[in-house]
Amino acid sequence: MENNLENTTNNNKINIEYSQFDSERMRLNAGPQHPSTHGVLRLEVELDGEIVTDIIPHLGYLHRCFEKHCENSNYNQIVPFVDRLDYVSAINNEFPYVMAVEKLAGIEVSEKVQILRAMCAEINRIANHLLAISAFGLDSGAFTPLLFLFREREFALGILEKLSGARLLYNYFCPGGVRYEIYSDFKKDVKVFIDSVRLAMKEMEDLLIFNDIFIKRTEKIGLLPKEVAINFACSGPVARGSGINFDIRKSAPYSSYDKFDFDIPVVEPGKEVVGVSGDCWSRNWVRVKEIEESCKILEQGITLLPDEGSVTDGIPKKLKVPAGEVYCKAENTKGELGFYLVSNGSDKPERVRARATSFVNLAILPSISKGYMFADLIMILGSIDIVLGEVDR
Amino acid sequence: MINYLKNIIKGFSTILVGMKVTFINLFRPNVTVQYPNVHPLVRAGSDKMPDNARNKLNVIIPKCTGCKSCEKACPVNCITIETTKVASIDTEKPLMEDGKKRVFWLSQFDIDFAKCCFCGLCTIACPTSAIVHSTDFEYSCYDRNELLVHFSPFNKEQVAEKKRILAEEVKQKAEKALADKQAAEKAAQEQNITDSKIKSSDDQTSANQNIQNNSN
Amino acid sequence: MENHQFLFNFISEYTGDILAGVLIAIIPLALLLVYALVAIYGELKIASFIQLKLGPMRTGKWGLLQPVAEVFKLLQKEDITPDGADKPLFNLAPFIIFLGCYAALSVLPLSSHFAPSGLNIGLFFIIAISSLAVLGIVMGGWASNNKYSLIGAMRSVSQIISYEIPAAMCILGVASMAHSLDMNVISAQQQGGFWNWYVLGGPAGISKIWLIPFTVVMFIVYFVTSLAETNRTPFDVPEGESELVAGYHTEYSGMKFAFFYLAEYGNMFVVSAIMTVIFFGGWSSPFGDFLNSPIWQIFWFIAKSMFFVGLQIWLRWTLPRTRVDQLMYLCWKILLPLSMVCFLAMALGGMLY
Amino acid sequence: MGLLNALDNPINADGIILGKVEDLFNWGRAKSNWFLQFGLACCAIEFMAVNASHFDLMRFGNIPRSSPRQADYIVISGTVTLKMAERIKILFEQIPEPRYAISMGSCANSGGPYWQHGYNVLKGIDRVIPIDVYIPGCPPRPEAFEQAVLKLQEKISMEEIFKKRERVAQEDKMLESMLKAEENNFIENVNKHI
Repeated sequence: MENNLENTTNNNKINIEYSQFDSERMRLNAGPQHPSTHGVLRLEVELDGEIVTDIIPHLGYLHRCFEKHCENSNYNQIVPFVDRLDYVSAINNEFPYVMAVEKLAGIEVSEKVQILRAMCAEINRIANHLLAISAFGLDSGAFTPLLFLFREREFALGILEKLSGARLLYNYFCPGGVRYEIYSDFKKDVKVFIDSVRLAMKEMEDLLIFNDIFIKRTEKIGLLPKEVAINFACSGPVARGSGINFDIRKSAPYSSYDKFDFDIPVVEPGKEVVGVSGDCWSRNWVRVKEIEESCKILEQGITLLPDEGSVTDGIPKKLKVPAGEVYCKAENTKGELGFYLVSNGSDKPERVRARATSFVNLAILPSISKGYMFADLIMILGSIDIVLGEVDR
Repeated sequence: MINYLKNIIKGFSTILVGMKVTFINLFRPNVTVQYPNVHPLVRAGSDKMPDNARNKLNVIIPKCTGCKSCEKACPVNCITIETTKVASIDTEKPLMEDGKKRVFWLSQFDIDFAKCCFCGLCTIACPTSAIVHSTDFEYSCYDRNELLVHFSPFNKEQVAEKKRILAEEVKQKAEKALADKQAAEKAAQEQNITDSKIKSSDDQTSANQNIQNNSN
Repeated sequence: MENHQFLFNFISEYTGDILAGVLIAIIPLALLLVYALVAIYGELKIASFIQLKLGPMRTGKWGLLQPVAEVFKLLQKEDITPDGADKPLFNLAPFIIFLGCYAALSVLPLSSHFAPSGLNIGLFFIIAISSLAVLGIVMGGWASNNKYSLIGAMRSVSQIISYEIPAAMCILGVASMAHSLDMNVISAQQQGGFWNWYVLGGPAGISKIWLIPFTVVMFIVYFVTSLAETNRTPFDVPEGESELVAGYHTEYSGMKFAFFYLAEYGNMFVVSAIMTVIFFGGWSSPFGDFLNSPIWQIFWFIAKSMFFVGLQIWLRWTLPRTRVDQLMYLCWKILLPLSMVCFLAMALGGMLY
Repeated sequence: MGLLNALDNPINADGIILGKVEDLFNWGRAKSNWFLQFGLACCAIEFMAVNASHFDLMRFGNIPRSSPRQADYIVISGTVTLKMAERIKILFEQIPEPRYAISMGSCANSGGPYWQHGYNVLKGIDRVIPIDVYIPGCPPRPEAFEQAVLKLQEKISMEEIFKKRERVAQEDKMLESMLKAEENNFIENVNKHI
């Protein structure tokens, strides 16, 4: 594995034979309060001047006892806690959980609900990627893109708020359907939203993504080779940035994703726009392209979503879940999110286990950031796009 | 050398492109909505707060039956309900909103907004939609205890009064039951005496009497 | 040129030399303080308008009193000296930075009839005195006993010292064309319209046209350098808040931080003023003799300088930050060769005209 | 608050000259609140949204600072675990006086959804640091946060710096004299017994 990292060409990494020097190295604690550790991650960094020689991530500053709460709540009451795992993309969290409960209880869900769910998930995915890209820009010191993209994000939150009533943590999906009916202007709002997002992303490419300073800051930084990504079980934009064509929406279509026609943006070696496959810029580029693909899905969703029919009819009055166990996975905004559910037949689950994407993706950080500069470490962390609520659970 | 110059020009031009974008935005109308001057409920277009927004919970007491299903549905147990039965000797004859007779007084209906996670599960669980999300969000406070909101229409004395009435009724009932019992026993004894005196089979009537006594 | 002593002579007739000197010294200080309030307000507002928001709105009309409120706030803040800090150095650092900025103001000719101090080696003095900022930064960073501060200070030292070379080359180029280091003289040479400015080749007839590309490139080089010298984006690596929490002034609070804040904005003005003097005609009106009286000259000088301050603010809210090694690459491999080439051309121009 | 109103409405310029120094200082502190860039969990995302263009916290004079030494108030935006509570205490103590704290959202107010079974969650940040304003909501709306900022400004502008100083000085004097009297009594008693 180490060899793979060393042998990659076009690497900006600085290799120093430390046996030759007797230099003193500095230990720096970045976090838990640091402007750009995306929450309360603590990185214990060993620095040689500006160069990172060692890095130890410390977790647990946001451990909120998710599994303990699941054991003490019934199936409907767990949904708010699931929301708070990856709080930036709450709808995408609810998706696999609700599917798992439905699979276990044997509930059939109508087509309208499936399409609506996929659309909500895509709106939420756009909102998440807008935040990820803008926060990545903020890590590199550009403050204005953050506010430009938050403007579009407000539209996405507005649509979801009109649907569910909440701005960030929705509690919208439930086994059998969704909680509230669709409001009348939903399709029109989505159309306006798609147009405005496309315009904003065009502007963003001029302002940030193809800016030379930004490219210089991100290309050939934090190289994650394909094999290493597979070995670490990375998924989502992190894996796709390294050229792994893996997306659960395509490889094992769930809900109504087989009805939509969309591409999976992958930065394969030899087909890069800028930089090399697996660097920070590629990971960010995958997110930029995914916003466009989500827009495509939303466009098709507007035509596919039937007007008649209710989305709340399918909800069972009393949820009866037979004993058994199930694993259900879905493509979260950050990669594969799975829920392993064990039921003993009562109204509360015996055990709920989440396969958290951010936690798995964060594991690559020490192995891809050694040898780069401290400023690069911040960029690498930003490009992985972690949410600490999901890492610590 | 050509590459070197190309890089310089490319870097310079992308910076100019970025500056162009920000310059255009300098003259665009701003999107800020000034909150204390413009309330989110009266805004135009997509910035308007929808009516179904999940803010502060509101309990419509005339609708509430005191079934406690919201308390059970709450994932964080922030709702505390205590009910007192409406005494039949109570002079106040409460009615529900739909005109039915009320069974329970809501002697305590507390929601702790310092714990509430605004998930909306209680509003779904409520059979009479007595607990609803309002559009009120401006209730931040200097003291955390202000966030514990009492929805019950009664204060402590009134609750004590209602409890006293109920206890009185229970007491009266118990006394009555006791009196009835004693009366029944007396009657039974008399019956026995008469039975023994008149050895005729009047089981049917005595049984009926017993049942009546019990039902009282 | 004895004109610049006009105000001094005027005052000293009534009050005597010492008091006149004190009064004259107060003028740049007052200018600096007023300018800082305006610049802070301007920065907040320009940034907000670029980002499609409003900026301060509720402190006075349109938030005009926001910087004033900040001053009163900072006056009241607790003055913390960290436990492990080197106290004398820690307390001295903000004043040294401020001193550098204030001293540089003393030689700027605001008008043909007023320069606080009429040094005939003004440019040389400014190059020398602006190095004082480095001393303040490294003192503050080291004395704070904070690792982020230390890294920020080390970055800042390497950055400012490197960037002084291209900056000096630019100033030298203009000095060789002007045959003088006196800023008042340089400004006076560029009188008579914007075509006489040194950014367009200087006051030498039509034959100077071959020089224009070199002077324009020289100006761009100096502008980039000035950004780096004042630690502004894209070169704000010493205080890059996403990496080093607040850089060398992480541990400073209250009024000491206010001095850093003031010095940052002051330095912005100083480099803009130098740019104005050596490339954009100083106090001279851009339209020949139109509005070129000594009072209007003050207006022109401040207007030109504020334009460049605005340009710096505009750039700050547009660009991401460079990395520290890219910064060095830019300085040594791009700016220095460019400035050398341009300097040769300008020196040739200085010999010819 | 004569001066405050006068400054906010420059047309009605009564009382600028007569305004008290205390009012001026309170006005300065109330109108210029720099906050610490610090996020914990879900509420931090909404906190970012408050800073963004739609809601624009800068209208109130609130500017982000990343170093606690330069901040005026801290926003506890999210779940505080026991592991993090110590760090928050240190952070709060690093903010120079006068300092303020806003508790944003249910988690910070009282542990929120995690108050019951969250063995690792602090049940209310006010067990660690003093809180000035509590914002309910999970997460609160951006407008709710702005309202809290207005409430904080109101609180600051009502503070009595000099009166408090006088009061504290008087109390100190009284305490001193009481102690002295007690000491004298004690000595007298001792003398008597001897």
